[in-house]
Amino acid sequence: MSHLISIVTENLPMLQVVLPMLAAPLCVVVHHRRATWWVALVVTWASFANSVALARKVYLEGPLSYFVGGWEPPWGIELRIDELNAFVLCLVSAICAVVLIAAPRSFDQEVESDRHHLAYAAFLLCMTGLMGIASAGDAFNVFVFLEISSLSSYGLIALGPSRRALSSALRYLIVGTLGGTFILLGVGLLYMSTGTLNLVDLQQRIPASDGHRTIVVAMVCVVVGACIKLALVPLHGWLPDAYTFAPSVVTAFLAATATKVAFYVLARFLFSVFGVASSIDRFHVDWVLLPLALVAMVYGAAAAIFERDVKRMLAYSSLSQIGYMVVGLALVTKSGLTGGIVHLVNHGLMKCGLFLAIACVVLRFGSPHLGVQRLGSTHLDRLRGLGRSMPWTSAAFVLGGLSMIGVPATVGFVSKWYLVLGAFEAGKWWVAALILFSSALAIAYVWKVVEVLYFADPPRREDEVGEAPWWVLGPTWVLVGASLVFGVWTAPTVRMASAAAEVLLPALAGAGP
Amino acid sequence: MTTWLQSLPPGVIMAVGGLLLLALRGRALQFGLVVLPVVSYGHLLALPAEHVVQLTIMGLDLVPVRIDRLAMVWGHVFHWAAILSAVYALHVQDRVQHAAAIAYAGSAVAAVFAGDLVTLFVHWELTAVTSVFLIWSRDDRARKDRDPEECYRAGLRYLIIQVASGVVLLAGICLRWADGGGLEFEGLATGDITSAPLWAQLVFLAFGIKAAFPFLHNWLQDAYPRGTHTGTVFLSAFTTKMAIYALARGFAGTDLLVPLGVAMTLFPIFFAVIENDLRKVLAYSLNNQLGFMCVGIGIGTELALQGAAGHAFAHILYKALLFQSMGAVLWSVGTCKATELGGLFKRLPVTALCCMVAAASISAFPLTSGFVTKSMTLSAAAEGHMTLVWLLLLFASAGVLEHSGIKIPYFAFLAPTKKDWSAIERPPWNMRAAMVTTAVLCLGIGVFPGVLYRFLDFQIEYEPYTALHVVGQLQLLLFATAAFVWLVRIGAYPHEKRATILDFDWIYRRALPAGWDRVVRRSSVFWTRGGRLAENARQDGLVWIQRWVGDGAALTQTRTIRGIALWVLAALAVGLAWVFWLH
Amino acid sequence: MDVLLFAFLVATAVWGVSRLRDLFAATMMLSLFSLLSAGLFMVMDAVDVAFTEASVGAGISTVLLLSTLSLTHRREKRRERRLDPAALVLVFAVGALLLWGSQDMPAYGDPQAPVHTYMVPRFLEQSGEEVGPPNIVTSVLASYRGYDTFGEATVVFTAAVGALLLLTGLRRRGEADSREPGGDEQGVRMRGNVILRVAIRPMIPFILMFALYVQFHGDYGPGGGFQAGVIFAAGVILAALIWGLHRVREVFTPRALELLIAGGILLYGSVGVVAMVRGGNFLDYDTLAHDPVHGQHLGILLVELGVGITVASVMIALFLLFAGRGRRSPSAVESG
Amino acid sequence: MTGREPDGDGLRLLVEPATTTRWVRVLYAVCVLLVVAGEGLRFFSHAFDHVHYGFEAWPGFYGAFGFVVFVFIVYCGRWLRGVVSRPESYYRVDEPERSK
Repeated sequence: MSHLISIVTENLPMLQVVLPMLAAPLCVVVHHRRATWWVALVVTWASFANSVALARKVYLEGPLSYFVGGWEPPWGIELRIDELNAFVLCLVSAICAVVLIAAPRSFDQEVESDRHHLAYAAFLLCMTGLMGIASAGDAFNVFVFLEISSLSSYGLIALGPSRRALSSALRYLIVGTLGGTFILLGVGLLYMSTGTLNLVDLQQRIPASDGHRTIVVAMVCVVVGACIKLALVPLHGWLPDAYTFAPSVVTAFLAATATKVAFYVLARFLFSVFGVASSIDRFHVDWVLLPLALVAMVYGAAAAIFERDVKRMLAYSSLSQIGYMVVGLALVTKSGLTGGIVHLVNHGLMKCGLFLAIACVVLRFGSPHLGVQRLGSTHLDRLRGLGRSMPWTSAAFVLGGLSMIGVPATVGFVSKWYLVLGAFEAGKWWVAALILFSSALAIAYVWKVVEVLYFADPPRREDEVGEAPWWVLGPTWVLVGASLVFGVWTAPTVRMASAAAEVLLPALAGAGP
Repeated sequence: MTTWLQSLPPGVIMAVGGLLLLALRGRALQFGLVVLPVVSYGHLLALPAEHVVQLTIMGLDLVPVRIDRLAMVWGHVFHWAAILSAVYALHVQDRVQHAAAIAYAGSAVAAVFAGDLVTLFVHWELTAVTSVFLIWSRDDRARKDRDPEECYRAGLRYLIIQVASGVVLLAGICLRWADGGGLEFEGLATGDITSAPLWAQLVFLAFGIKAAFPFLHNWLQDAYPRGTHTGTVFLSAFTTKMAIYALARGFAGTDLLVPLGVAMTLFPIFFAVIENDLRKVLAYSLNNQLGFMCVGIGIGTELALQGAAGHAFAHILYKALLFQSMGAVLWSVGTCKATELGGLFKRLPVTALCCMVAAASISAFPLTSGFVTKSMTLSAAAEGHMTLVWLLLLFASAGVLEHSGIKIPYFAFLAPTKKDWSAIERPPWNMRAAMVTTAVLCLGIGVFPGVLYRFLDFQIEYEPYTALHVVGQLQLLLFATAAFVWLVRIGAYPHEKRATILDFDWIYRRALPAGWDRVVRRSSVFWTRGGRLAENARQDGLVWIQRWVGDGAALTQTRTIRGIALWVLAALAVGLAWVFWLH
Repeated sequence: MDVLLFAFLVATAVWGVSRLRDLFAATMMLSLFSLLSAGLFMVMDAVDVAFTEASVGAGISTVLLLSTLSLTHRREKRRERRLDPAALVLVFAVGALLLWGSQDMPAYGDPQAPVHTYMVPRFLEQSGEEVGPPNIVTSVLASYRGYDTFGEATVVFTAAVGALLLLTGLRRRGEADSREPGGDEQGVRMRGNVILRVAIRPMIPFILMFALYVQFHGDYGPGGGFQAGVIFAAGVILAALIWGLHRVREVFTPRALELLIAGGILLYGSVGVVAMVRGGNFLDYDTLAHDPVHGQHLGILLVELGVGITVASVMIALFLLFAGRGRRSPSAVESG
Repeated sequence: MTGREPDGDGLRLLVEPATTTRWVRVLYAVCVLLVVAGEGLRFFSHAFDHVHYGFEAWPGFYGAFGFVVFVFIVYCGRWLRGVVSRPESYYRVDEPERSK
């Protein structure tokens, strides 16, 4: 037994990826609808426990390095876990674990039963990909796992009940492949000009070839590729449809994880691999990213205000929130980065909660493809008066929405607080003003839903529906609750985020709060 | 356990428990409604008299709990008001309204005990967000006065202004923090506010919005008359008095508060004379009372500050009682328009009597609470040799009598009318019980002022019942009453008239939209010449934005793959060009 | 030369995708792009990358794209059709910029290039002792970078899962929607082709044998699981064309294919896990046998076998799925 | 619940036309008495020794002040009504339609 424990503790970074990676084929082998769910559930929770243990270890002992196959880098492949990826890993595995609880109910409704085992396998593969990216210490690994997560997410999105899910998936596939290809190009160019693929090694060898055009092209390729996966405006075209037409839980899962990991890739390459001296001081990538992020922030919120489909509205709100994260990154200050990184987790929690609340609604109204109603089940008009018939769902939505606005005592406030601080630190008060302006826009779109939920009369008596089952409502409230808890008890998230920011900006470690 | 309870900020029991009310119905809801404020009050009383809890979050040193003498005045009366209002609202079966009301009361209490600005800000915004539901909620009893559309819009305006106050506060806090200042909430400025740092001015402005400073006041008269018949009782107690507390805590002795306060005592009087909606009259009178407190805080001497605190204490009770009685009228008759009322005392004698007690209190008749508290401010002004201020406050005292002391009871209960009220329903027992209790409290404070002063731990001796004071005040009030009678008899007193009275809200409800409209219309001419944007911009800016990002608009329609790919390509081109240019 | 080729590639592919409204053609363009870049990697000696790109980008992604296309409209909706100068300008701008950016790439075959001076010397000099197989590519692929290869095999698996998800759905939708073109079974048509039957039938056993050779001889010459899997699948596909789908389906039932697809990955993964259990790191073959060299040998063999199984069965499964498209096949009933 | 409240017959005295005049006279009488009481204070106590302002000690100062102020306020109100009074539907009619 102790032998087993020591194996586990020795291999924590590896198990993080291997667990879901092997569970996916296992799901295919098991084949039974519910049994596969159990496999997936056990594995994701184990993985969550694993990532928490890993994070703890990283905080106690410093960055961990794991040599796959026993070959030391740069010849072999390294998994490298520091405060930043430990944090991202925790988010991804936590979201997977929680979402999976809600998955069966939602899949039962939206996915044909003979495809469930494949859906769980794809879910686990997507998780594998995301965990693989987040734990990779090797540039080519980033690409390989990006492909795994992308391919599986295309499949998951295409599972959506509406026919348009397929075209959305196709669009995402093509655009996502473009993004992946750019990253591959960048990695290839980096390998060409440095001869290594290891991230730490790259970091050391790149300054030696500073100003090398190949490296500059590689930087542009990687940044553009990551921004596509991140859906930073104007490269966001795939996102609204993909989120709207995917099955409810898939949307919840992807919205909370996929773009976050892309953000991680962007931050990792810009700050660690290319280095602040090169990417920021020399080539001022922040000057390009900051305006885009600000546009994203305002554009996403403005579009969300006018959107009548709630799921799509949340998708646009995601664009806006992605803008916040990138703003934090582009400010290049300690507080700003802390804000961006903590928003990565905070937005993951609250957006996942919101999308799960939508999943509750879809469960009760039936998906547009199965029912006879002409309005989609997530259309605003379908939510009229739902505050009465589905009080818990509505309340969860409202709380998530408050967090989206950034009301104090919610996680949204914590993120925005640090972003605003970061803006002041960088001397860019107008950025702070825009952040507040965008929050004001968030009030408008959240309010729109609240109004419909609580102040509009239900359309017809026979449309009265009951509350969603606790299997879905529970995870929703876990996430909403987490977004409240971490809004008050900010120590864990903020401490981890600021440690992560220090990893990215070692030069500024002393500054800031 | 003890420490855990001790570190729990007072009021949080209500603020959090209020949300739990959402899950209750029927008897349990009623039970929770009353028990929560009682438990919260018990919790407050169990805490030590001087008590501070510190906490560090996100690198900010916060003081979620700071109990001292000044805060305790508000702590007591807010709980009294919460309990009485809860009893008063017991008959209403509306979870949302109750939850909002209790959470609102709780966050107001918590704000009072906030020891730092961030905590204050949090509760500051919470009160805004929760209280708005008292304006939005349905109230079948008050249909005639509360057009849902009107209430919705008024609530929205209210919310915007309240949240704006919070945003200004936050801006002030951030500026102070950016300047390297601390977050402690204590003595932020004094003396000349115009030469204070910008952050202090912003915080002052934020407090001023909620304290309904002149030109910032209109949300009060706009929103309060549109609350539900029970909701307005809650509203009248907390928001503005919380702001008064904040001013007393942060800006005691700020000179500007004196002229501001005087202005606040004066201008509402004239509006109140001609206003038809009696609850709006009360809103104006509320504004006038806040003026007295502001003057007291502005004078800043110990006597003045305690006068302001005592006045706030008494004021919350008698103002609540006034709104309670008007709420009872609203419940029974369905309207509070003076033109529709009169002679109600026959049918609602208890309500009428309570209303008169409240009217006497607010007018500061001897043996009522107003008499023993308001005069402290006047004395402080006199001791500070502010003759003009003193005279104007005396003027305002007579004005208070006009609109709250006479107009309210007269037009609601006494004025001659041909209407037959025998068919209307009398208010339920809980409303009457709440009113009677509040009335007893008003009288009790008036009769035993020493008990109040000691209860509030006042540090100075003040004796309101001097022969001269009693006689002088009685002269003032009774001669004014005589003037009223005389004016009515000679027919000079203006008859009530259904009307909309323009106030400062005209600026943002009428002038600004019209101006905006004009600007946009003008500019559309420019755009016509300019090109394709013309048709977009004709109506207003919103439509223009909608044009771009609205449902299915140019920027939000589903992208073709070609479009996305082009964007990707463009991004690549821009990125490459950018780095090569810098290379 | 390859620099030019590379810049041309990016521009052409992106331009092609953006210009073409016909999704089928766009898909083909993308596939071509992947194939060409695989070639490029090949030229640059990154064989494993090239293989992955070829099988995933050009092969399986294309199959996925096509399967999706068959469910949706072949053409994107549009309002107007005109030559877009913006696209043209952008393409040439990017092309020019990339050309500019590629100026200081190391020359092709330059022995002083970082690629050749940094990691390669150790691979060349020590892999024989450290790992064993004379084929250094195999050493790098399966041992030094075994985790990558595992990832790539998983990519293939993922693509298969995606295709299965989509295509099982296709059948359902095909039944509901009579507008779906009736799928003529290719096998039925092909069976009439005498030449094909006569010419190819004798080759099939040899193809399968060759696949096994490539599989197990990967240590010594070019080859390995990916190639072997594809070759094996090609053999089976040919067999299906000649003898008919149903015959192949009798052997490779959907369930069996699922098991094989998953089994290959599980085999690969379990080698890694066993290494972990035996006290090494994941995929540390040294621990598998009594001495490191034997361990490496055994590990590489098993791992390559896993890759081969997965790749072959994925190919076969995809082919069967497509060939059976639109037809109410027994497997649909079975899996339901 | 509502039946227990007594009818307000006692209060009717206040407004019956026959009695109102009597009440008004009582009011005037009390006013006069208060002035007298004030003067009484001047002669029989030291109440006026400590007033803040001299004019507070003028006979009937408070009463006169109250009366004048009240009349002033009412006339101001009448004037103000002419300036700011608008039809009840003032805002309702002209505000733009709520966007849907």
